[in-house]
Amino acid sequence: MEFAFTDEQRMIAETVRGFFAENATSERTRKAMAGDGLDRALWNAFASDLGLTGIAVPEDHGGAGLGMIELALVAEAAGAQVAALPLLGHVMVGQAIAKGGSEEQKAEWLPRLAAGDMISTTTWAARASAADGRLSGTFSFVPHGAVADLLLVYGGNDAWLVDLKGKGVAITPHVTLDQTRPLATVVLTDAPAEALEDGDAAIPAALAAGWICLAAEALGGAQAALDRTVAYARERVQFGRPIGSFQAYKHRLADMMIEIEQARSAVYWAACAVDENSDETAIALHAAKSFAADTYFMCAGNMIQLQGGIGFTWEHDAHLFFKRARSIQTLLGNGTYHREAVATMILGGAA
Amino acid sequence: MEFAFTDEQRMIAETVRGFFAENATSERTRKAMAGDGLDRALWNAFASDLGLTGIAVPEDHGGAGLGMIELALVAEAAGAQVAALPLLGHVMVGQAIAKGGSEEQKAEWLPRLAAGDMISTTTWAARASAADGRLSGTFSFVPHGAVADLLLVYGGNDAWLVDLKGKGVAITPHVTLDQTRPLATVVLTDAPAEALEDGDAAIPAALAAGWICLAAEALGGAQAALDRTVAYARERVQFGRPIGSFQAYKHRLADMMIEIEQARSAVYWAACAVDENSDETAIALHAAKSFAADTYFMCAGNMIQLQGGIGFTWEHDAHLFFKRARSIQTLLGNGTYHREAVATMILGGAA
Amino acid sequence: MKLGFSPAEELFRAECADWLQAQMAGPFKDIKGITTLTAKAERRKEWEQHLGENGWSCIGWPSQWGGRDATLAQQVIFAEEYARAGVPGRVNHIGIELAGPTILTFGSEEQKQRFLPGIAAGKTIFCQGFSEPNAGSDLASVRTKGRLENGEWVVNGQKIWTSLAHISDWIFVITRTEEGSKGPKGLTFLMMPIDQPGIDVRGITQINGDAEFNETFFTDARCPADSLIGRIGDGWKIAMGLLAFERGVSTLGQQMSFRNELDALITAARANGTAHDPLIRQRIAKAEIGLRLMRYGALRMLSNTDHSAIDGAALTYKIQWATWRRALGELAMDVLGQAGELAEGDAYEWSTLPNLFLFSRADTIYGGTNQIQRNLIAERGLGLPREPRGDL
Amino acid sequence: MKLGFSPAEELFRAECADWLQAQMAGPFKDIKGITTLTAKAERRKEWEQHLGENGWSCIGWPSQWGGRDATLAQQVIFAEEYARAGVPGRVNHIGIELAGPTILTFGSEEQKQRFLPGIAAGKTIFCQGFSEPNAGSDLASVRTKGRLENGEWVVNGQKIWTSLAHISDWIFVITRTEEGSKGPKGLTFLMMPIDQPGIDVRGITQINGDAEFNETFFTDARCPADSLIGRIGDGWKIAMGLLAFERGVSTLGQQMSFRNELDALITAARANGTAHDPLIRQRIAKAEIGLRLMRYGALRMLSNTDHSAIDGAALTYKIQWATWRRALGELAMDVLGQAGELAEGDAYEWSTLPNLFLFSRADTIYGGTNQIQRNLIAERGLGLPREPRGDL
Repeated sequence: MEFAFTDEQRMIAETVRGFFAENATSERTRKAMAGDGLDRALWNAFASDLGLTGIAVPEDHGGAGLGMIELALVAEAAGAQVAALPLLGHVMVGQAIAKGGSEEQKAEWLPRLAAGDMISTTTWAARASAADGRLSGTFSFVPHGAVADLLLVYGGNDAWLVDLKGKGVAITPHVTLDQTRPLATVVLTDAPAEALEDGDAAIPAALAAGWICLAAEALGGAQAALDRTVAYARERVQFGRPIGSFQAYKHRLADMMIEIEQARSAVYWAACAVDENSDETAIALHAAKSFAADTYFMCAGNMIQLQGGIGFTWEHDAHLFFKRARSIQTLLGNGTYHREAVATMILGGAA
Repeated sequence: MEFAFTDEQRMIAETVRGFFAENATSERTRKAMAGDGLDRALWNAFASDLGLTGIAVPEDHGGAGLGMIELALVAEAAGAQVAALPLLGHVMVGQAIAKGGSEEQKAEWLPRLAAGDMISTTTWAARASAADGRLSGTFSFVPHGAVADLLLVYGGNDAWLVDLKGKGVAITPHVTLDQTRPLATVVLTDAPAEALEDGDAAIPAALAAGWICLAAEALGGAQAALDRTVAYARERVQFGRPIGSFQAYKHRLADMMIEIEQARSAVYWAACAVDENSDETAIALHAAKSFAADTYFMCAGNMIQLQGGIGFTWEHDAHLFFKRARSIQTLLGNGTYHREAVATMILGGAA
Repeated sequence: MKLGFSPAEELFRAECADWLQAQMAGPFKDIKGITTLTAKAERRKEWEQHLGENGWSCIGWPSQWGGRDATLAQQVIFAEEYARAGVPGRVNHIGIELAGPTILTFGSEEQKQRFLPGIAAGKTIFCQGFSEPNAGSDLASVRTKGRLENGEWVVNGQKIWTSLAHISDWIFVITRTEEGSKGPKGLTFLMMPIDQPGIDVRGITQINGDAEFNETFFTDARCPADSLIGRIGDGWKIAMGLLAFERGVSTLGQQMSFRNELDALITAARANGTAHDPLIRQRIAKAEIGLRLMRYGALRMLSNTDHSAIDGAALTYKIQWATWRRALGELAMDVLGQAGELAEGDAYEWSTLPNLFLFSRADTIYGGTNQIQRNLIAERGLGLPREPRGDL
Repeated sequence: MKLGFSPAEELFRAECADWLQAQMAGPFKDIKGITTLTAKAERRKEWEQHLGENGWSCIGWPSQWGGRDATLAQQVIFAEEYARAGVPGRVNHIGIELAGPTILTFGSEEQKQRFLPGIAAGKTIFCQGFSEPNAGSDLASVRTKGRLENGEWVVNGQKIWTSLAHISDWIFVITRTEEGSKGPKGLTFLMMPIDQPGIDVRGITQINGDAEFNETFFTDARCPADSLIGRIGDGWKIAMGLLAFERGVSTLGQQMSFRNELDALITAARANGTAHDPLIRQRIAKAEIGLRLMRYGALRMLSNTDHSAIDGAALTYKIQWATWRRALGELAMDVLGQAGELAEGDAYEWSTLPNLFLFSRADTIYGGTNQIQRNLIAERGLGLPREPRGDL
């Protein structure tokens, strides 16, 4: 029992923080927002300079063979800069294949994912069934759907891979609230779909990675919102005093820190639980996703509020955090959904 | 349209405020708490010196013939002192008889109620039916049940009066959270029960008066909690400053005022709506009861918190407010119940 | 105490409703239901003039200045019917609600004649130049300078958050006219025409992609010597008086537009089934209750004319509506789910509810942040010690 | 980073559980499940001694002083099993968690020998004399005076909120030993025997009807000259160090008693059907999540030994649990409904959940109010300017 980072984990954290701070600048992110919501140069550097596209891919398939803790460290750093990076789909698809793919599927897909050669995304299907290796349906709200190469469709006990550059695929990009992870509608019409060997293993692995990715992004974003607001509070003078000297203002910042520290425990508890295959895995994941997302939204809202008018302008970065926070709240199940899942574990099903 | 008190209403408010401030002292209330939860001398003075036991009873039955606004003014003043007074049952039973009793029933009961000759209380019965003028059943949580003379049992479309000093009545007093309005369990075994002529008129009238009474008590209590805490904040020095000079402290008090002002609008809106038989009556009553009760609980909680350790002692009056606030929240439907009633009005029934 | 309206007042309500609905069904159909303040500005200026021509622009004003001497109840009724008919917000709301009443109260006879008929006719659109980059919450630290030179005021400096300056004709500006003065002293209140070389208005894009607010730069901007309201040095007093007008009858019109937003939310919840969710139901009920309480709070404020502007209800009103609306925006997004995250088309433009979610983040900031509001409530309403100024 | 326990640690868990459960099923059956700190004080003193005799009193202490040199993981395990077995709270928690560690860290060899074995044996019960009527949140303004006289300390003044003083043997007291000193200077930390004519302990009845807290009056109270910890004038430093111990392993035991409270609430919700209410379900889920996050927050604090006591998680811990527990109390009453408003019998005495509701109102006050906690977080954790002292 040692709930502290190893030296290696500390090193990874430092590296990725530095990488995103240097590369995922506001200027570059805004360029991506004005375009298709993807900072390709960032993705390429992330893949080739850092080799981190392979973070949670097994070593024998070209990955780094690291676990959810390391994934969380990366997502946290990316989230702190609201980087326009297709990390969510990437880690979900990677885990789905690593845990639910056949040996052939792993050998085919994992090295390409690890190398960062393709952009992946996922969508949940209430009722999707593939007949003769073909899939049809309309899938809304697919993150980075308009720039992705590979789509994982999952539902029930099944998961399929669909080549988005292939036949039977029509994609409608949307302008969405969070322009750093735009949503798209994907319509499949008898599109060739490859079922993963073990959907029952693939789906929870994908969801665990997705929830941890989002929760860690939220943690990083929340901490950055706090840090930036604290910096502003020290500099901005009103009524002849730094506004950070006003007690009510200080207490708002303290409240942010109180939530963030809990979110931090939640994210690393969940990551650790998945890595150790703990009995607490499910509750930890639901806790992490819901708690971290709510924390981020609260902190990003305060980031606008506490910076006054300037925080409400397009020019200021606060809205990037705010919109990302909101979109994280709705992605992969909102807070009510995750808390109801926890309630079901401890109370049984609702009436 | 004139949402301001008349001169007469202002005068009543001033009179009852003075009366309760002078008579419903902490010392006397605590004496009642240690006994049966009723300050009899206060009740007698309220009846005979002020003649206010007849506040909402028609003039031709010995009452003052005033309306819900005046009732609210009285309850607000009583609530501000957490007076150990059986006002709730009194006004509910009075309204039930005034609106749903036969002429004979009015003539029999109203003058006695108006004179303050008897203590009344009420209870709701999920399934009560009187056979041959007799009623049986166990009724829990009857306010001031152990000291009452007359019980109104209501449920469905029927309302009955039961003489609690009569046959077939067994009463178990309880030590309850709020000792200024203790609850009792009343067991009726073939107790003689007199049905009111028009239950459909009696029940809503009783509930309206009860909700307004509780909401107004809550408003008065909340305002008193704020006033007393403000006085403390001006006097108490910590860190070489009056604690009321700390901004976070000031903001808590401001938050109390923000809620209280809304509660005030709610209470008088509801009272006015009942008196004018407005279309908005139902929503106004649900709004007033739920909003004022929540406001009171928030203010009474702050009253303890903002006075520090001393506010947590038995000796200090804060707990009287706190416990009254909590008990008002649960009496005659909790906040969730009333908000769901509002939701049903605007959204239709739940799934 | 009486909440109902008299039969005569109900007749007046019918008259208002008929006229407003006829306009929105007929000649001004194209602006019905607009919820932002920036869309179709030219048509909305025409609407201001149409209101003026028909005597509906400023009904509470004296008839001498283009009003109808309307009673409080009539003003309440008109504001309610205005929003109920789906009429968009007044682009000249600063003129009719702030500048006009300020001139009525503090202006000279000549100024009343110069400005009031134009405002009432919808031909003189005003905006407000109060905040500066370093004087946001702390209004007393304005630096924009005014000096008298050859019978004219010459103004230099920068204002920010000048709402709708880009479509306005006039701006009223607080300037520091006493060299070296500090805080609320030495300020003067000027009315300046915007269309002049010395004034440069630049839009500020907001987080919802819209640009209602502006930065306004003054470089030797000019206005005649008699453009000041009150006397030299009275600026602070007049600015404070003006802020009290913000809590007038116009709040009821604002509330009716909140009503429209809440109704849109209720419609959405019924449409997508979230109206059956017990958690959403509680929150919608809270919103409904909150809105009703705002209405009755406003009626209390307006009815209790003997209580001054520091009456409790009045002091708490701003934070109350701002917080209510911000919560409504969050509720709207929870009702809509991910569908609420899609813009209306290919641009970053939003329908009513997501726009509410985004724009309402400013409600708790402009016109005094929630923090400043709580200071005011605690200090003026509860008599607690004032926050000390520093000396930076 | 690793959350699981080793097989050896799991064995240790079984050993703890076996022993504790055997005691609660056998010789100490009568105190099982007690949730207040005041009930059956004498039997609980016997329990302290029983723990001591069996080497389970202070397992994290060095074996030299009656401990077991237990690892962090073992201490975590013991704390968890202690509460899981329904063992009531330690009446000597001040001794084992605060006084003991303080003496271990700051005491002389002679003091260690004098006090530690008695604490470990459950024979020396300590309480804490910090707050005074005018030094609540503002601890640095204590006025209780200590002076050296004929080789003895002589103490005069009044302490308040001295939890369990009425059943304690010793009190450690912060006294002002430098005449005329102000604030944190001139304070000295003394250990005094309670059973002496100069000390008068009077219970303070709380809002739940119980009396855990006391006022303690000192009138020429005495203790030997060598009763001070550290040096004269070190009182503030030692008091602050001592407060840091409050965030130690004992937090995990405390959390397990929270676990028992939450379990009682869950049982009640299942029994009366509120477990089916979607709103209650959300709140129970939040409480469950909050409790788990406290556990992992505490493990983070305890594992990250290189971070000092001003690590974020540590700074936020007090307000986190206090606020969590207060919310749990409110939730409990909402679950119970009016049934929760009935006392257990004819006296003003409460079962676990209503008692939680009432007592938890003190959690956000004692040991630093939530307001003081937020100051600390903002100032020490975020480096924001300190609240200025006044000069009253």
